[in-house]
Amino acid sequence: MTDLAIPLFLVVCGIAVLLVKDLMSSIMIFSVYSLMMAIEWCRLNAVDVAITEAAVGAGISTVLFLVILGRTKSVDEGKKHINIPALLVALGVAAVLLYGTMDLPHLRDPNIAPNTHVVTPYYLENSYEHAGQLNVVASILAYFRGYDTLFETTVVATAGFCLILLLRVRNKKPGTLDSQKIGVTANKKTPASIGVKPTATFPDVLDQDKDIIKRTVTKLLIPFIQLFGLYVIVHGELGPGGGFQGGVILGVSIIVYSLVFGFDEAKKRMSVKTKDLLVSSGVLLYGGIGVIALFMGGNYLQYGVLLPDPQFASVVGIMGIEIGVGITVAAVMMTLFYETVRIDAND
Amino acid sequence: MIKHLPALLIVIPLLVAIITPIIGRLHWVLSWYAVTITTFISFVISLLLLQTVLVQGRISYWMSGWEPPFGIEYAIDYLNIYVIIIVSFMAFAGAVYSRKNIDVEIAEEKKPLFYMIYLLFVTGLLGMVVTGDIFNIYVLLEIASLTGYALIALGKKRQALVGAYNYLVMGTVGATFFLLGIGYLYLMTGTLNIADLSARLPEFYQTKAIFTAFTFIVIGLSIKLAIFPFHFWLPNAYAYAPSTVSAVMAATGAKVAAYVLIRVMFTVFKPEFYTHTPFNLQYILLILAVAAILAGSIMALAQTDIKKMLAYSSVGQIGYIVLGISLMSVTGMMGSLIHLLNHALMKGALFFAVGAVVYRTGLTSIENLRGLGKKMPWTMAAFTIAALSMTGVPLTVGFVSKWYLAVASIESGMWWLVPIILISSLLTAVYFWRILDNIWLKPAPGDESHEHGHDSHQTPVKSNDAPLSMLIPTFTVAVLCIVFGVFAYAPVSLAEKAAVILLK
Amino acid sequence: MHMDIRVILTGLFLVIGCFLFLVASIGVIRFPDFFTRMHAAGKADSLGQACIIIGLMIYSGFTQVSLKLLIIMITIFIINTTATHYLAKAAFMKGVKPWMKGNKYGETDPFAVSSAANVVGKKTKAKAKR
Amino acid sequence: MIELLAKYNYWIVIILLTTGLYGVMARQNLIKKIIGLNVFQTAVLLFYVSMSKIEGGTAPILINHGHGPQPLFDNPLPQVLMLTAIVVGISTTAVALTFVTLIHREYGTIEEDQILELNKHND
Repeated sequence: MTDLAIPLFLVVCGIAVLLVKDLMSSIMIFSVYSLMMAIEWCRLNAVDVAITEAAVGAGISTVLFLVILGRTKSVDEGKKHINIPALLVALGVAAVLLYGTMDLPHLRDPNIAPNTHVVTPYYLENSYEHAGQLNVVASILAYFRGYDTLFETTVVATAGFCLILLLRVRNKKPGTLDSQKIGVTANKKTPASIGVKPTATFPDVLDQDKDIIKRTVTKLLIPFIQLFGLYVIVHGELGPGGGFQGGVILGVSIIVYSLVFGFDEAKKRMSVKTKDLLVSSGVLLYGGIGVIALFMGGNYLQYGVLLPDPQFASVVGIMGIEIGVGITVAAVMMTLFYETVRIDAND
Repeated sequence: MIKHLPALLIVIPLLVAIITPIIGRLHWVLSWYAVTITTFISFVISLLLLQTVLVQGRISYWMSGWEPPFGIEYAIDYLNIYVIIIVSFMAFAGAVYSRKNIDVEIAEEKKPLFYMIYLLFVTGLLGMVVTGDIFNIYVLLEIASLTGYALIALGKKRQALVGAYNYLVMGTVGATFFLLGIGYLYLMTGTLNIADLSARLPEFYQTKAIFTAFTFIVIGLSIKLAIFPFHFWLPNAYAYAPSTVSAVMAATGAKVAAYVLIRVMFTVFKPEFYTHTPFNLQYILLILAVAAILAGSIMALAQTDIKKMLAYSSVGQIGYIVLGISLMSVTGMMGSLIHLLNHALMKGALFFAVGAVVYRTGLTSIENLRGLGKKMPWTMAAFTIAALSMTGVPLTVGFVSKWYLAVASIESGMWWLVPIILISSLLTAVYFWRILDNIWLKPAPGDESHEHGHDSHQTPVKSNDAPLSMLIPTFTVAVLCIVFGVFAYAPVSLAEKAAVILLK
Repeated sequence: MHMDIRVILTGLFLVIGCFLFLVASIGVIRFPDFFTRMHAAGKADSLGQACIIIGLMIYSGFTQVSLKLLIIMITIFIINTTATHYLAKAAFMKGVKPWMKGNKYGETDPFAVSSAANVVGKKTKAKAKR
Repeated sequence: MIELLAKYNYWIVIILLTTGLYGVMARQNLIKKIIGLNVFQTAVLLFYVSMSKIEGGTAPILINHGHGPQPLFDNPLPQVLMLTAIVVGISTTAVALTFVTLIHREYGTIEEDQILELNKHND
């Protein structure tokens, strides 16, 4: 029965997220929801996914939501009413889903198609001989379906570049309106008749007062967080971990640093230009290893041909791409934070 | 290197796209050169692949060296190569066209990043068409959509942002339905490779879960394809995007979604699946297609903004493609595949021409096109050719596909479809004639014409044609509309080979 | 599960830990204003998790797992207490006045969860308006 | 009854999917819509991961260097697919939030009905 406790809690959180009026509380409930989802996945033995969900789902998206909420100043929702057509469509989808689950196999049943069909047993047997990975999830992610992960990293890099493209504004040329520079015509004064008042710019909460406790604790903690991030990246082959989770932890450590010590201090550590370069270099490293495999005579992303001993070659290849993924994800997490918070602060 | 061509078709644009912002730091034109050369290389590679496909029939490339059901496989046959050539050609034309066009529409320091996102958009589309693994289609669908949202949001007007936001919400809901459908398929069969899936699915055709999987995948894809009830995001997205983006997206975006729909409906699910389904899917798709054709044409009539009008007419034309699919006969499939090519060429030429008008005058409402015939003769000539082929005038490419669709509907006994095709062609003729009449026959507002009456005083229109780098792609695409209309053998034979394999 | 001294000790620590969490959550609900609620929540973060982790360490004996548990305990100790401090400081700077004897539940706390406070707040505001 | 109980994870997924979908369609506030979208996506992730669990199976990490008899493992493939889906989800959320910021800068509001009204004003 304990298996049912957390899913029920998830359902309660999911419904509460949408029913609660206040935006701030719905974001808080949403971060609890993703944390509980990560715990549920831990119970279902999907540890890699749980770490990623906790780091990305609960961590980064809550930070993003709060920053954007701070920017847009909208506290309460407008009038609340039950939207009948939307309800009907949602219930229609639910009906089709219910219709579908009638002859789906039982949960936790060992002899359903995915476990008996030739694909998964092959992965379990060949994970160590060919890929040299004890963590089968890492070997599938990096080697058997490595091409998927290349495009996964590209999606992350695209999100980072999209934010730079849309949000980054060249430092304020005197006299030009902020929005003119990003090529979007703006009329700041929305007509009063709609009852919408233009909002003050984002309060400059980022210029920290000199709070000793906060600074010393952060100075104490950041090296360990970064060490842990590197450990998670490199540890991918033996236990749960990998490029994504480690990259997010590294990115978060820089975000905490810039939150506590302010932007100009953080810019000394990690300037904006190097951050953009890092976003590209991670994906280039990943793609480059694939191209090297091409030159060595194998197919694209075939690590076995990189060195004479195929197993050791694939361990080296997979380590390379995990580091590439880690670099890109860390740089993109920092970009997500820098670009959204920094619109009004000058460049 | 010939053996690795399928992989290189995607890897070269991907890696060059990642380098573009770094090159762009020196000078933005370098990133334009990089993008144009890469799209040209992709086009050349697709022609080489066409050659090997014509010889071998089916190419199978094993990613990271693992044989298909275990690793990801690139399977290219006639259908794939047909769509790849369309996508890479239109991407190349768009890249050439964008050089001057984005001067007007995008701020200076944003251009290198624009080219990177544009090239990633093309990579996403090409990747979706080439791959033989159903989850890989989802990942590349996400890349193509994410870059699409960002490109649309670069439009000058503030409605572009709202359009991009709505497109993002609907697109993500669609992609997640697609993911849910894949989950059901995987749960029942245990494999993700398309060839393996289509081999293992027949024994499950009666089960309810597979029918739900099919429903969710088709709903997800029809949101991406903007079939009639799910088309709400398309008009705002195409109307307010920069002209290059709306041209390339109209020409290639919907086509790739149509390709995935065809691939799912005829390769993953064999045609005899449709006899087992509880209610007849063919009629549902047919009704949706007819609704799309009529609604698209009628709504296009009601528009004043020319880009919105072209967007609504796209909804109508997508209805034709779905009509061809729903007839489930070889000729019907041929009609839909040829219409895929035709719509790409026609809509591309139309949006390029409108982009040239925006470049010169900056206005997109239909009244402002008055008298442009004299001022921008070449662009308007291309516009007229494309407009004529949209209405399906013989000797143009529009006529070929409408002909095959009409023949297919008579063959499958649904003769009532032919009048519908004629009516919608008539409607297309009406709303294009309104514009052509404005362009050629009406005098320009600023002229000292003897026309009395309350002429609204527009800003005097500059009296020269679009720059050369915009004119050449516009004109080549328009001329191709006629070339493939007259010498229709090449596309028709390829479409026939693809249709025969799909429906045998 | 034979009842040797290790299992008893673990059980004891776990019970204490859970009791502290229970007390903390009751405190968060019952206390009238921001600072007292923060004070109650602080209890769970520091002592509650310490007891639970010590219990688990006893249970897992002298192995690598208990070393990792020790590191977790120290990290939570440092991070959560600093977070509580910083939250209280931010609230104070934002002008949240502590609850005095006379005023009503959640009256001095502009950030009180909207649903609970509004219900009570309306009554008090109505009274204050008169 | 056992039949019903054995599939409880599907009911959880269905409820969350419906809530998320309703949230996306019904809510006027743009940020609330994105939260609904995330709930919708995480529900599909839960569907995949609950597919990979096997009764009595442990996490798919090979023991004593891959030699010798291995215990019963859960199915690793859905977990790999979900790593991709989570990362895609966060990227879409980040881009969506960028649009919300820009819409707020242009329109001054992020309530959808007010935005439509403002659009009608100068269309």
